[in-house]
Amino acid sequence: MALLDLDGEVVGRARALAARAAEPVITLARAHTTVAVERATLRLAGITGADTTHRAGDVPWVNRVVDTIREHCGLEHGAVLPAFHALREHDLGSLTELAEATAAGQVRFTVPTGKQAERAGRAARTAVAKGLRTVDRNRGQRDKLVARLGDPARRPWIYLIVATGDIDEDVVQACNAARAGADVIAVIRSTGQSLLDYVPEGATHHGFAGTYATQENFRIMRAALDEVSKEVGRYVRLTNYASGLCMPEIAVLAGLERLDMMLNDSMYGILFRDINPIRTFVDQRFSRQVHARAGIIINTGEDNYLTTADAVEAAHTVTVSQLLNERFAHEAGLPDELLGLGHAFEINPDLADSFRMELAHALLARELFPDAPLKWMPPTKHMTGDVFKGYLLDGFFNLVGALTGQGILLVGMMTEAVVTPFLSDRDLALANVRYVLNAAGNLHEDFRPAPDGFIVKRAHQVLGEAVDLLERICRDGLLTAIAEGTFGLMKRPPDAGKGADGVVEKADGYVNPASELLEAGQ
Amino acid sequence: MALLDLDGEVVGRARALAARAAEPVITLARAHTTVAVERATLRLAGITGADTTHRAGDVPWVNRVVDTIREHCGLEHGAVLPAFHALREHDLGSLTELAEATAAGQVRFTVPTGKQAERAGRAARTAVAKGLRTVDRNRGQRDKLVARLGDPARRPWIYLIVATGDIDEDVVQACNAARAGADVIAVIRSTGQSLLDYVPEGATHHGFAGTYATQENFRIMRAALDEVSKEVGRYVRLTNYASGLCMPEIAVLAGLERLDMMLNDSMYGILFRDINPIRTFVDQRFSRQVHARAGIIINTGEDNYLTTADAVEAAHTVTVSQLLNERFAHEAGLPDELLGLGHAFEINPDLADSFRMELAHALLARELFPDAPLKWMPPTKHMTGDVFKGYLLDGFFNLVGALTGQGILLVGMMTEAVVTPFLSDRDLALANVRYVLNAAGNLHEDFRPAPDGFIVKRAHQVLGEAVDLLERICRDGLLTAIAEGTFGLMKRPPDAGKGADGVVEKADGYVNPASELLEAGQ
Amino acid sequence: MSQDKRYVRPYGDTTGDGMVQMSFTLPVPHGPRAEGAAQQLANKMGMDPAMVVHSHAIGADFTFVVVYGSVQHLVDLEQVRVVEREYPLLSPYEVNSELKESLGRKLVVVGACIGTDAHTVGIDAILNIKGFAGEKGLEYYRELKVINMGAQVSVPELVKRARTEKADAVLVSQVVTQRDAHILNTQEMSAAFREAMGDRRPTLVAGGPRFDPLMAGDLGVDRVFGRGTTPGEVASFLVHTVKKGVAA
Amino acid sequence: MSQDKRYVRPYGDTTGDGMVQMSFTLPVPHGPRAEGAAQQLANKMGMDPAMVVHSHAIGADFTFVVVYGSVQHLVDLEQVRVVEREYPLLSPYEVNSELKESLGRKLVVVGACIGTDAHTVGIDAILNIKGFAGEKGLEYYRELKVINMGAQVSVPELVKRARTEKADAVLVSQVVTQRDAHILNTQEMSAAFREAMGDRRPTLVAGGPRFDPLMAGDLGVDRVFGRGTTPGEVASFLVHTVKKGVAA
Ligand code: B12
Ligand code: B12
Ligand SMILES: Cc1ncc(COP(=O)(O)O)c(C=O)c1O
Ligand SMILES: Cc1ncc(COP(=O)(O)O)c(C=O)c1O
Repeated sequence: MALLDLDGEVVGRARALAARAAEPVITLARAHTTVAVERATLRLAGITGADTTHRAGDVPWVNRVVDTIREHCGLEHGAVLPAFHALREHDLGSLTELAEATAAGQVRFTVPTGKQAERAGRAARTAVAKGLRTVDRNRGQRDKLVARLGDPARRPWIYLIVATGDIDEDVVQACNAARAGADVIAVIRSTGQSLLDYVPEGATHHGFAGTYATQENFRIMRAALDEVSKEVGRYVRLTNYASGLCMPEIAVLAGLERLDMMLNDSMYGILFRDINPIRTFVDQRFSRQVHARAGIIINTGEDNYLTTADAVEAAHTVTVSQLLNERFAHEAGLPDELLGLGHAFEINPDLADSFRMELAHALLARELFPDAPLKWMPPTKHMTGDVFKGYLLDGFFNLVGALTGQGILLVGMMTEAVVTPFLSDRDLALANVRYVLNAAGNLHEDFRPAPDGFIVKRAHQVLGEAVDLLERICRDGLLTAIAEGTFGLMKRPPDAGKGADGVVEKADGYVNPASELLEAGQ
Repeated sequence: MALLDLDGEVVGRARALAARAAEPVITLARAHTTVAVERATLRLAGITGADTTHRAGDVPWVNRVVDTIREHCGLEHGAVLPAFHALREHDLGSLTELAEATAAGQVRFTVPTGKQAERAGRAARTAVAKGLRTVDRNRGQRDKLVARLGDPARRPWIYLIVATGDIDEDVVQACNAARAGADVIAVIRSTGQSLLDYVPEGATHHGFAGTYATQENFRIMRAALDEVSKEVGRYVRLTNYASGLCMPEIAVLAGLERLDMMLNDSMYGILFRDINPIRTFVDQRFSRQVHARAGIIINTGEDNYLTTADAVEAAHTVTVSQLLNERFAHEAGLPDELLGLGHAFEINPDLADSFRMELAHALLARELFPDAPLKWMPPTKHMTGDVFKGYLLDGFFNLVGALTGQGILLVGMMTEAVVTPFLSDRDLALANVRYVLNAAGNLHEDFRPAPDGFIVKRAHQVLGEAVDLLERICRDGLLTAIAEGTFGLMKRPPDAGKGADGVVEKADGYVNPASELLEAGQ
Repeated sequence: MSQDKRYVRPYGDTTGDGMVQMSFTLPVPHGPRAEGAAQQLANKMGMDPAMVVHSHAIGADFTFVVVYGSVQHLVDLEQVRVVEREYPLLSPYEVNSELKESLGRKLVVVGACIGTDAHTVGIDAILNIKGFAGEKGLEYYRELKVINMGAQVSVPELVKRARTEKADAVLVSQVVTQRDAHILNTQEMSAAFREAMGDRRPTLVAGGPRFDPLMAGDLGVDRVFGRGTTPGEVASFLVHTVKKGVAA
Repeated sequence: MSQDKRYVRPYGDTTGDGMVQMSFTLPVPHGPRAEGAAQQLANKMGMDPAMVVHSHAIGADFTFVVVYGSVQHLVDLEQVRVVEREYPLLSPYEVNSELKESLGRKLVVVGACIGTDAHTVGIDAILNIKGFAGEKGLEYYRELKVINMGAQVSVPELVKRARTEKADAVLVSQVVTQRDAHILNTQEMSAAFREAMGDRRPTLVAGGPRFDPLMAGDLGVDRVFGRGTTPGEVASFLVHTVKKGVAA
């Protein structure tokens, strides 16, 4: 039921502006590839494993191959043509063998042409299609498990983070959290990972404030959650991060290991990891196509803006970013049901009427994106070492979640300002959620923002400011807006940032069967 | 604004039934006096001090006098006739001198008749009128201070308890509490006091879980709060308890020392202190007349029922008791503005929709008694040693207070189940209230219980059950209902309980100038 | 985890990290000195490292602090002293038949809340039919005769009633603990029974949320029940004392 | 209160009562043994009496407890070690004129968030014009030249930049503390500066919410700033080091 009486025309205008603002960036994304997109493609085509003999530590085979291709013949035509051509030329059985041979210096990559190119392209397409079939099978398997075990009994889904740095401890904590009521488990990544230009291999035990995202860690956790899902009688979802320099690869690994949600924002890496904007937009488009295929819900990162900018002043930037994220997602093939658009309870709690303002913002998101499973993020910035105050604030955060029909509730921790969560923090936090949803979960029936009252006015104001900002962005360009610090006050020029050298303009003969199959939905 | 759509006719019927149920008890109260009423009368007439030489410890002079009168000539005619007659006969200057003489065995009390009775009555009336003038002056002084310093900026008023057992520590804590935002300070009494048939004397330092109510303690605390009122720029109110065996005397002392609110319930002593019902109803009527004169807000004790009975099952007993308390109060001359009718947030928090049910009950009270400054009491029964959970629950209690327009908010303590409050508990509790009132205090504008929804239905149901119960009470009599455990599951027969021997049926020539002046409003 | 796990430490998010949360108020004005004082106290308590993660002023003279840190002490599980239930937990049916067999008459139980304490909910939970936590109270047991004297009962009244009723067991409740009222009242009670009846005194049981079951000796009673006691536990204990008495 | 008040104890509701609140989790299944273990730990920490006022299971293997009790240790206020600000707090105007006078050129400050830490809000609060808690940041000071390198800066990059900018002071921020990352990173940084520049290294300052200002020595830096630092404190410290340097 619409409570804010939003003007349909204004909403339509906002969407149209977002589409216009996104368009040049989409064109840019289509025109480029990146080392990460190429690696992701080869991963779909079946390459696995790492070079354990290298002096720099384990280097994934896929990095060896793509780096060497780039060295030998550039990536403008994509990696599959040189790779599958070499495979055939050297009569090798698998991409892994190709990688070994590459490492041994036995392979010289070239871009095939004519018939050879066609053949290499066909072989690549077959291999990639096989990878996509695994992704499809996983999607089917998820559907089956959900049908058998059931979804959580109610919305919002309860989303909990584990972050010990050690996948084995993570498993213990995740299973306990699921037993205590968590519907979604997110394994936070180690602080350094997003800037690694490769995906680490194997089970890992020494992350900082998070655990490395690796294919093996994904597998271990998904298996553990499958077990515990049976135990608790509902399908417990697994989340990780398709972000950083390896965004597309991680998206592929998520599809291959049946992850269910992925943090994936169109601008987060730019703003908060200082990753090159073009790199990010290219990687983002590919990764979202993969997510769409895998039926994975993406979670966007608008909450982060409110940790560096003020939640009242910057409220409209959240709305703008949500509209952009929506547009980019739609363009990449993601339907509304897979759009976990983010927003957060980050207004200074000392502000008069702060709770009502939170309601206004949360309701605005709800009514702008009625079919998206919005992700509602807890207070972090204004959490302090006063854990009692924090526990109370989290309770009111939970109440906003219930009153405004949020889809996914990231559970706030009373120790937010102190440490990564203790076992007991998670347990107390879940008790908090349980109390609020159980005692006041239906209060939304009695929540009717006064017409023309504080909440309604505030929502209209934010939407108005969002439209104004979108107009400016359409005029100046999204890349300029980002460079000027529009989002989260972070200024990121389009030519700076990490990973810029991994961006390659596509040549005319560029071939990427993954892109083709994904784009065509095959 | 009425949100519950209560049927005016049903409400009218409930009030009429309450009046009918109260009537026989009022007749009973008019027909009797008690040792405490007589002592209270003599206190108004000016008697003070205690017999410090007595071997049983300090015995207030007023007890010595009234006990001796009763021994010599009975109390059927009241205490003033024999007392003032003796005063004149022995040519004594003051009631205190009379008391000393009484203690020395020099006085033989008799009931004067004819002219002598008239003369004694006149002298008594003059003395009592003087006492009442002090009460009136205090009331005027309060009005002046409120006009000068101001009332709290908003409703509900914040009500905090101090309970160290030592009046000096209480002063420290009370002043700190006022500085931190308390609008009302209540000094909890020592566990034993309600069963003492005399009021202790002087400043005291050794109460158990509370501090003795004495005239001197009242004076000390009121003086301290007058100081701090100036400092904080609003008039800080002081509360104590007119309950137990000395209810009428304490009411008088409160009037003489400018207390501002008094806990004073028509049935609390019966139910929770096992005090004789008749004694209680007689004492209650007199004490309320005094409160009416003094402009003191009474606080009733319906919250207590929900600690021994279940808050859902017994919800209607709270409503019935509020209606009875209202009736008894009106009859004693108290206007609506002085009726701090009590109710509490005591539903098991594990119950589904418990928060909405609390809203229903709180709103019912609000709409039944629109002009009374309702007193909203925090969770106690379901508080546990889990102080985090408790802190959260108190936050939601505060929210109900704000959403339903309660007049006085007794601040809940996270250590409710552990200890009498620490300094820090009170501080954290106030921070909790501040957050909720500041952040969500205006949310009532957006709170519109769904017509025919859960909240409205529940409120109607409770009102219906209350009417049914009142009908039963009218049929069987209030005393029978009390004997059967209707309120708080406590069964108290009319002839049992403490202090029954202090009840005396009035003789035809009974004289009590206090009653007369109060009744006449002079 | 160690195979044997005799020694354990608090658990934050890793085995052995020893993490605890603590809050308290110091009578020191807010500022670095107050935080330093809090740190010192935490260190003295064996927290190392200890982090003062929050502090704020309470008025001009006090500071509230929250501390997180790692406690260096080990808990030795073998040294943990708990009052083990040395008797079986019986159903009402079993209680009744055991009593019928070993006593041949109803066991007389007198209960009261003594001193100025008026908290009857706890003892009523044990005695009243309605009971507690889904278990019926002692009044429900056919072979028990229960006299519930209610609240604010003085010790002399209690002794007198126990005598006239020929009580086998006396159950007292104490909820208010300020100034150790619960301990002093219970000791006064047990002393009075010793005085009045010597060895022939009834079984004495004390209960209340802030009692530690280990305190029975200090209090001069036969058994102490704490937080969350259920009627069945008490009834089973009474059967146990009867059988011990009969056997002895 | 005592005249001298050198020794204090936590304050619940009475001077000297020593009351504290504590919560933690033990890797012991819920039950009396877990509560006994909690009690033992509290006693070892010097709480006596200690009351376990709440406990509940977290899964099958863990128990969460809340304990209240009286700590017997005394805090000796004379033994409290705090880093006293041994320099005056200056206004931006004073900072500028002092620097102009004693240095005659702009003081060069290079700031960064090192390691994999990406929390820039803290160092930005110190450096950016916008500032913190109503105070303008160092960029606002006319006589300071501020280079803010942002986040996730490696130590070699930082040393290099400090050298090319001829930095007088290097300010690093560390917010993530898991596995002591903040300590290790800061030590790596100070060692690198020592290695690269020896005595001619810039003034080194570390900051972040979980740093204890007493740790400067351990970290190999000249000063450590913790929670709630304001830009003015840092600017004043920089003036102080300059004047000390000039004097020496
Ligand atoms: C209900 C209640 C009241 C009711 C009591 C009604 C009644 N008829 O009992 C009313 C409102 C009247 C009341 C009044 C007061 N109360 Co009161 N009250 C409570 C409250 C909210 C709940 C207690 C309760 O009923 N618990 C539920 C029962 C089932 O639990 P239980 O008592 O622990 O009993 C269990 C076990 O302990 C055990 N057990 C208990 N007794 C026995 C006996 C035997 C023989 C056995 C075997 C087992 C056993 O078995 C029971 C079942 O498991 C507590 C706070 C809290 N949440 O705990 C405060 C609390 C107990 N009250 C307190 C105080 C101070 C008072 C007052 C003194 C305040 C005042 N000055 O006015 C008054 C005066 C009462 C007096 N003279 O004693 C304090 C005590 C502080 C302390 N530790 O010293 C508390 C803790 C609140 C607080 N934090 O200030 N109170
Ligand atoms: C904002 C924030 C973020 C933002 C950062 C945005 C940005 N550009 O800075 C985002 C959302 C990106 C983020 C991400 C992460 N965060 Co973060 N984040 C926070 C949060 C909510 C607030 C921190 C903050 O901004 N405080 C406000 C500033 C002003 O305070 P301050 O940093 O203490 O700075 C003051 C003083 O310390 C001092 N100071 C600080 N630095 C310096 C330097 C100098 C030289 C001086 C003089 C003084 C000084 O002065 C400042 C002003 O007084 C905290 C939780 C909290 N409430 O504290 C978590 C928190 C810091 N984050 C945490 C974590 C784990 C992460 C992640 C690693 C999670 C993950 N695995 O994905 C990521 C990755 C980040 C990374 N690689 O480092 C943990 C750290 C746990 C720990 N102690 O190890 C925290 C505590 C949350 C938690 N409980 O888990 N985070
Ligand atoms: C959208 C999004 N992506 C990614 C991350 C995680 O950061 P990193 O990519 O450094 O692991 C976050 C952090 O919360 C996020 O919000
Ligand atoms: C109405 C009422 N009167 C009195 C009291 C205090 O009890 P006592 O009379 O024993 O001091 C209470 C307790 O909260 C109460 O609610």
